[in-house]
Amino acid sequence: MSTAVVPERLTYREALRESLRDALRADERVFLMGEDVGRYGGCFAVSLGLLEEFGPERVRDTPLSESAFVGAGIGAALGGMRPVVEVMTVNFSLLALDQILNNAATLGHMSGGQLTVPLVIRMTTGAGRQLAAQHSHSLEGWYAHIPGLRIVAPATVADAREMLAPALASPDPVLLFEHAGLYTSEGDLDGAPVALDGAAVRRTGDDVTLVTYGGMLPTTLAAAEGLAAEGIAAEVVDLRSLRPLDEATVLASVRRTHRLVVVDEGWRSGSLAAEVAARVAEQAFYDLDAPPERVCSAEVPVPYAAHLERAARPAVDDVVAAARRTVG
Amino acid sequence: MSTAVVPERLTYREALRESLRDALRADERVFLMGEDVGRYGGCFAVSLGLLEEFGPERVRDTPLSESAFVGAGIGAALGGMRPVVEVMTVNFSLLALDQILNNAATLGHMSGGQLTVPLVIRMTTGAGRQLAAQHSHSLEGWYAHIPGLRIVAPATVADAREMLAPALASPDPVLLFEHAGLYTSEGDLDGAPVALDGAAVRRTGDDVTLVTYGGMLPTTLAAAEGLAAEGIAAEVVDLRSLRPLDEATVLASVRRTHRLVVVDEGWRSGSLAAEVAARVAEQAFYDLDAPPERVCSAEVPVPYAAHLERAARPAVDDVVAAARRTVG
Amino acid sequence: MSTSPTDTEPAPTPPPGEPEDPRLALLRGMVRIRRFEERCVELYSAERIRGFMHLCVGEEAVAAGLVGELAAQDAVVSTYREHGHALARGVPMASVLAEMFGRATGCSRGRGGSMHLFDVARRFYGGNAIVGGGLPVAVGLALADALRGEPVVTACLFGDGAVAEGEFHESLNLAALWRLPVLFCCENNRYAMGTALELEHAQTDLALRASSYGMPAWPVDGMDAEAVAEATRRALATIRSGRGPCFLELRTYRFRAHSMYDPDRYRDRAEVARWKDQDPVERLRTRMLGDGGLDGASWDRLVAAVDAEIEAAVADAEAGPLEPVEDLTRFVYAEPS
Amino acid sequence: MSTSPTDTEPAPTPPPGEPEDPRLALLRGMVRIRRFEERCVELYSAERIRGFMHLCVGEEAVAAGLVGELAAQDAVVSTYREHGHALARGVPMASVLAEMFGRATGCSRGRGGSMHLFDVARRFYGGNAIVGGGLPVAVGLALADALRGEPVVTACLFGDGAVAEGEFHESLNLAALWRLPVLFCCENNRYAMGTALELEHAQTDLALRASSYGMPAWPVDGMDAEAVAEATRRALATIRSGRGPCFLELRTYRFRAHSMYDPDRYRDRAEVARWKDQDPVERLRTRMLGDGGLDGASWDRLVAAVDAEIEAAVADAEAGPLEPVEDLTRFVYAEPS
Ligand SMILES: Cc1ncc(C[n+]2csc(CCOP(=O)(O)OP(=O)(O)O)c2C)c(N)n1
Ligand SMILES: Cc1ncc(C[n+]2csc(CCOP(=O)(O)OP(=O)(O)O)c2C)c(N)n1
Ligand SMILES: [Mg+2]
Ligand SMILES: [Mg+2]
Repeated sequence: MSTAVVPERLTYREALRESLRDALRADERVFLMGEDVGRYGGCFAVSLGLLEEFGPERVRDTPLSESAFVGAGIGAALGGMRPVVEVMTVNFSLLALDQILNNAATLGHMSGGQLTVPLVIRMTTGAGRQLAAQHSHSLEGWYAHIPGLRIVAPATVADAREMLAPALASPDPVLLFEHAGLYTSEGDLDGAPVALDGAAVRRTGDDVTLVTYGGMLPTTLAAAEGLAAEGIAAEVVDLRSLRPLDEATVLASVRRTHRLVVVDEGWRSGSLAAEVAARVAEQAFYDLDAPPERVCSAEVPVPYAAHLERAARPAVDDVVAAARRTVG
Repeated sequence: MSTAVVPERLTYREALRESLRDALRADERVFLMGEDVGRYGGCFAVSLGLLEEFGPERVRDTPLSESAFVGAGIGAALGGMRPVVEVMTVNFSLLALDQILNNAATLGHMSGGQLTVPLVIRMTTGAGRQLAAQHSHSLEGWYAHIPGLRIVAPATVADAREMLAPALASPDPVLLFEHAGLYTSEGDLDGAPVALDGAAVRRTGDDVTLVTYGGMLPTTLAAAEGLAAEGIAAEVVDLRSLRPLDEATVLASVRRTHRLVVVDEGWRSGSLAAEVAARVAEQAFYDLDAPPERVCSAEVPVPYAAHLERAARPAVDDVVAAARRTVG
Repeated sequence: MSTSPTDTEPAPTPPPGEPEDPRLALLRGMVRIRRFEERCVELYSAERIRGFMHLCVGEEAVAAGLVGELAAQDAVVSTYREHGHALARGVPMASVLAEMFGRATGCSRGRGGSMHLFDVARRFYGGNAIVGGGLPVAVGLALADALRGEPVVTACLFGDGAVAEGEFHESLNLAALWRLPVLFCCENNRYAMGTALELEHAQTDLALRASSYGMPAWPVDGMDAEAVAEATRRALATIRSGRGPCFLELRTYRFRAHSMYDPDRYRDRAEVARWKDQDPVERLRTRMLGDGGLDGASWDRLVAAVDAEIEAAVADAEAGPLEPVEDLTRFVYAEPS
Repeated sequence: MSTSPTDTEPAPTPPPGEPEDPRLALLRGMVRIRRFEERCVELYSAERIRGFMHLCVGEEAVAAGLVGELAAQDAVVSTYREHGHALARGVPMASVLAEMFGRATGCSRGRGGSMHLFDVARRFYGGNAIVGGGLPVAVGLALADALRGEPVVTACLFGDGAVAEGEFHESLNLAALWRLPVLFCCENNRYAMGTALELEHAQTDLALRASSYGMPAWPVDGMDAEAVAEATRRALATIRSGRGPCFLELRTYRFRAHSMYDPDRYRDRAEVARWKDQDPVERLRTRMLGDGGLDGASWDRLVAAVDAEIEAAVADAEAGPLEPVEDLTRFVYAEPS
């Protein structure tokens, strides 16, 4: 769907905006809907300027009614449209969970395949900006528990640019998680399309596999850099899709490195990291030379104070230490 | 809190009712609130007769407003009461998730310890009665992801009888999950009190550890019986509390049996079973003689047709087969 | 296999050339539903139908009068108490029954059961067992039609209990704000399970409540199929004129318990009896017998034809195969087409 | 450590024996909030305060007039725009500021920040950043008081945006149905972030909407502290008489952007200017200067005293220690007492 073929340098925010612009241009059935996506320009300024270009029918400000406008997105998708619904942050999406689980994820199967819900729900996730508990949770891994949904989390500018198109092309409901800490990150584009369910190896290495996604990719890459300085070659796998999981890529890497560290901003217990660790333990048990490690957020509502928030989230040092333990 | 010292035989439903009756008698601050808990007698007849005994102020029928009455339970708990809120089934609790996560689980920490939410939320969970997707999900393991909550799942009549008292005594919000398939099961009481966070070894054995909870305990015990006939001695650990997890009991068992099978009615990906498997892989890696195994529900909204519903849920044969693989 | 029930002749037709009394279609529609529901009780007792089953006996005037007025291109969103709505919408009786038998020939391939009937070809979007859960979906269906400029209405049926849910509020506001073509149809049968209207709502005049969202809203005698049809026509005309949603409060009553599990302890027998005096089938039948719109013989023919349709549907449903177990996870994700 | 700010003399007092003009407390309350908020802007620019910060400049008449009328045993539930409410409730200024600085001496021990001020001793229950999330909690607090038979009111503050949320609807119905002592206080500042009232609500007369739940509800000039106090007294009397909840729509305006991140693109400058002409501080000050309730010197003293309190609070907050990192997970579960 990308029209650019020459490399371009953009921020993550701009990349998302361009992907929305492309989608709105390419397909009349696409519209964007959510709180303050129009006149305000989006609470994180992702949709800035789109109202002016596409008008209020297609860039639709909604009242504060998460359940109704997510549900309306489901209905509009059933009715043949291709809605992109923005929920400001994943924290507020809890108000729409009934619609997401009991309807979006369920209607296809429960109707015996008659219904499809080609809906994209975009949400911001993650901590790091001192917004305190009710604005800082990382629940994308939790959403990955739900059959019937597809969950993606672009970690790079290129993925932010390219993931919306396959998400809109998918007949299934897709939840697209944007990490608040990435909006200002910059990156190059090459215009190469992205599949909706394939992990990406962001760095190769033979000593330990670091599996991560979304907002934790920079932390994990920094850790890999640090480990390299110590002579430990870490491979970094960016899951990109949290449901379905590209376990083949993870398993292939672990079978080569024999060591696994999963880095996940979600709370540890019941995290996506647990699922990755469990799958590896089940399917690559005899390949593992050390216990799998998880580096997750502390199990605490994210606090406001900078030093506490920092302590609650996975840090580069935590990843380095975990990786060292696996090779130690 | 139990007044009975001589053993009694009750159904799970009756045991729950007696525990409610005790609580309402013992403490004026306790009241029960939810849809149809009063005049109807509870959608699963758990609270039958309590309205007559305690009156409509303390056995309080609510409108269909899950978010408001769960939130009102939180407020009443903050205000010094000891509410027991019934949400008919966990499926409907999604409508109250904002209150449960953003308020009940969070207020204590976010207020710097000033607030406590001594609230008990009872919900029915699980499939097996052909009620189809929107009435059959098993989301208790999913809830166990949330810090600030305590999650318990009585699997036996004795636990059904004894768990409410410590749940009400706890200053933290407790979610108590009753499995729909257990209501008519019968069991003996001995009046022994139950801790809120300790697992129970329901059967001892040295060859493999079967970890389960709630509605899957009968299935798991039946599998252990079947395995015994084949000469495989399975230990059955009933977690009872899903958050916090009594990992010490699980690890001690696995360190002895060297094999783990987790049986969980939740969907496999991101299940509580993944968490148990991950913890064992992390902490008892060198004790394991075989990859951990999970027996979970198929990743599908639970279908209505009997044969499909049966196929979607963990069966005795599945558990036996998994256990065999670990010893094979 | 027996003849498909849609091909069987469902009821008496007027002699060629004479226009049929329009009330006959209403009466026939209600009798179909009434007899079907009563047959379902037997089938449930015989354990052919399982799970939760919610019948609409007593409420047939709404299904026949309201759903019957919709055009083919209109959409319908309903609840778990939707057998009558599905039948009135033209979902084949055999496919409804096969669904309740859990067969692959069921309208939801056996995955949904009584509470989850779907028929996308007839724009019948379920069958939702989360009280209030259908309202946002209906708003979205209407939004899609509005965005395409299609003069289509989405009828959304729900109970008095649903009015207390937050999704009711959000959906009515959204539909009114955006002037979407939704017909909100509240089947007020005065109870949400065992909870009486006065214990659900501070304001029990539900049409008045709905009008506070700035949409036309009025109560209708839901035991009178003609009144329901008349009100529906008026509401549809308003909506099709582009003036946004309408709300009908259809005052009705269920003669049976909430579900097959409900011992119905919470209602006064005298109250039930008073409402049974308003039986919508009897009311219309008596009226028509009185003014010559029906005679005894045509009534008998009508009932016989309905019963024949039902028995054919039962046989048809019985004959349906089960979905292969290997297909358990089909349709969790859409299949490549 | 500097003197605790609660001990400093906050404003001019009348000569001994002469009763203070009650309007002076209102004026002083508003000035405290106004000056505090303006100081917060500086502290935010200096990066002493971080995260989201929502100021109530322009809306001081509501905080001072409404919260000031509550009794000590009443409870308050607020939103993320709650500095003014907290100050009016008597939460010490230094503990509010320390919270925004992320200190252990903050009223939430640094865990909450600007959006999550708590003070249980003053029955100030937050500080909720989920729009609408406080309403069910307020209903529950009132339920607890009602069950104990205590003649206490819970005041629940929220914005016009919250009125669209399902929790608003469910909570108003529940409170009205159970006749609970809740004072619903809607600060209608005409915008939810960048979304104007007309784009949020099909029915923009919010008091009218609320009255449809069967509770007394009326609009109040939220730029007039005396009018707010008067309306609050009337509402509190009604509620304390046992007749159930009331709803006040406080028509007000925020002079600043939604939050420190908001470039405020969506409002017309002329509209903002028109509302600034209604500045609640200026209105009351001018009125009092005009009728002799205030003179220039006492005004200056009042402002000086407020500024002194603020600077003392800043110094106090600055001096506060950080919570030890080891205590990160404290209070996720209650500590054994
Ligand atoms: C969200 C939700 N809460 C509770 C239930 C359980 N329940 C099923 S039907 C019902 C009563 C609904 O009453 P009403 O809306 O009046 O419809 P009726 O059954 O009378 O047709 C309840 C409480 C549910 N299915 N969904
Ligand atoms: C459930 C939820 N949705 C969205 C947001 C993001 N948000 C924060 S404040 C706000 C506007 C609220 O407007 P209003 O209720 O009028 O209060 P005001 O800010 O005007 O005081 C929004 C959309 C949120 N915090 N919670
Ligand atoms: Mg009803
Ligand atoms: Mg506002």
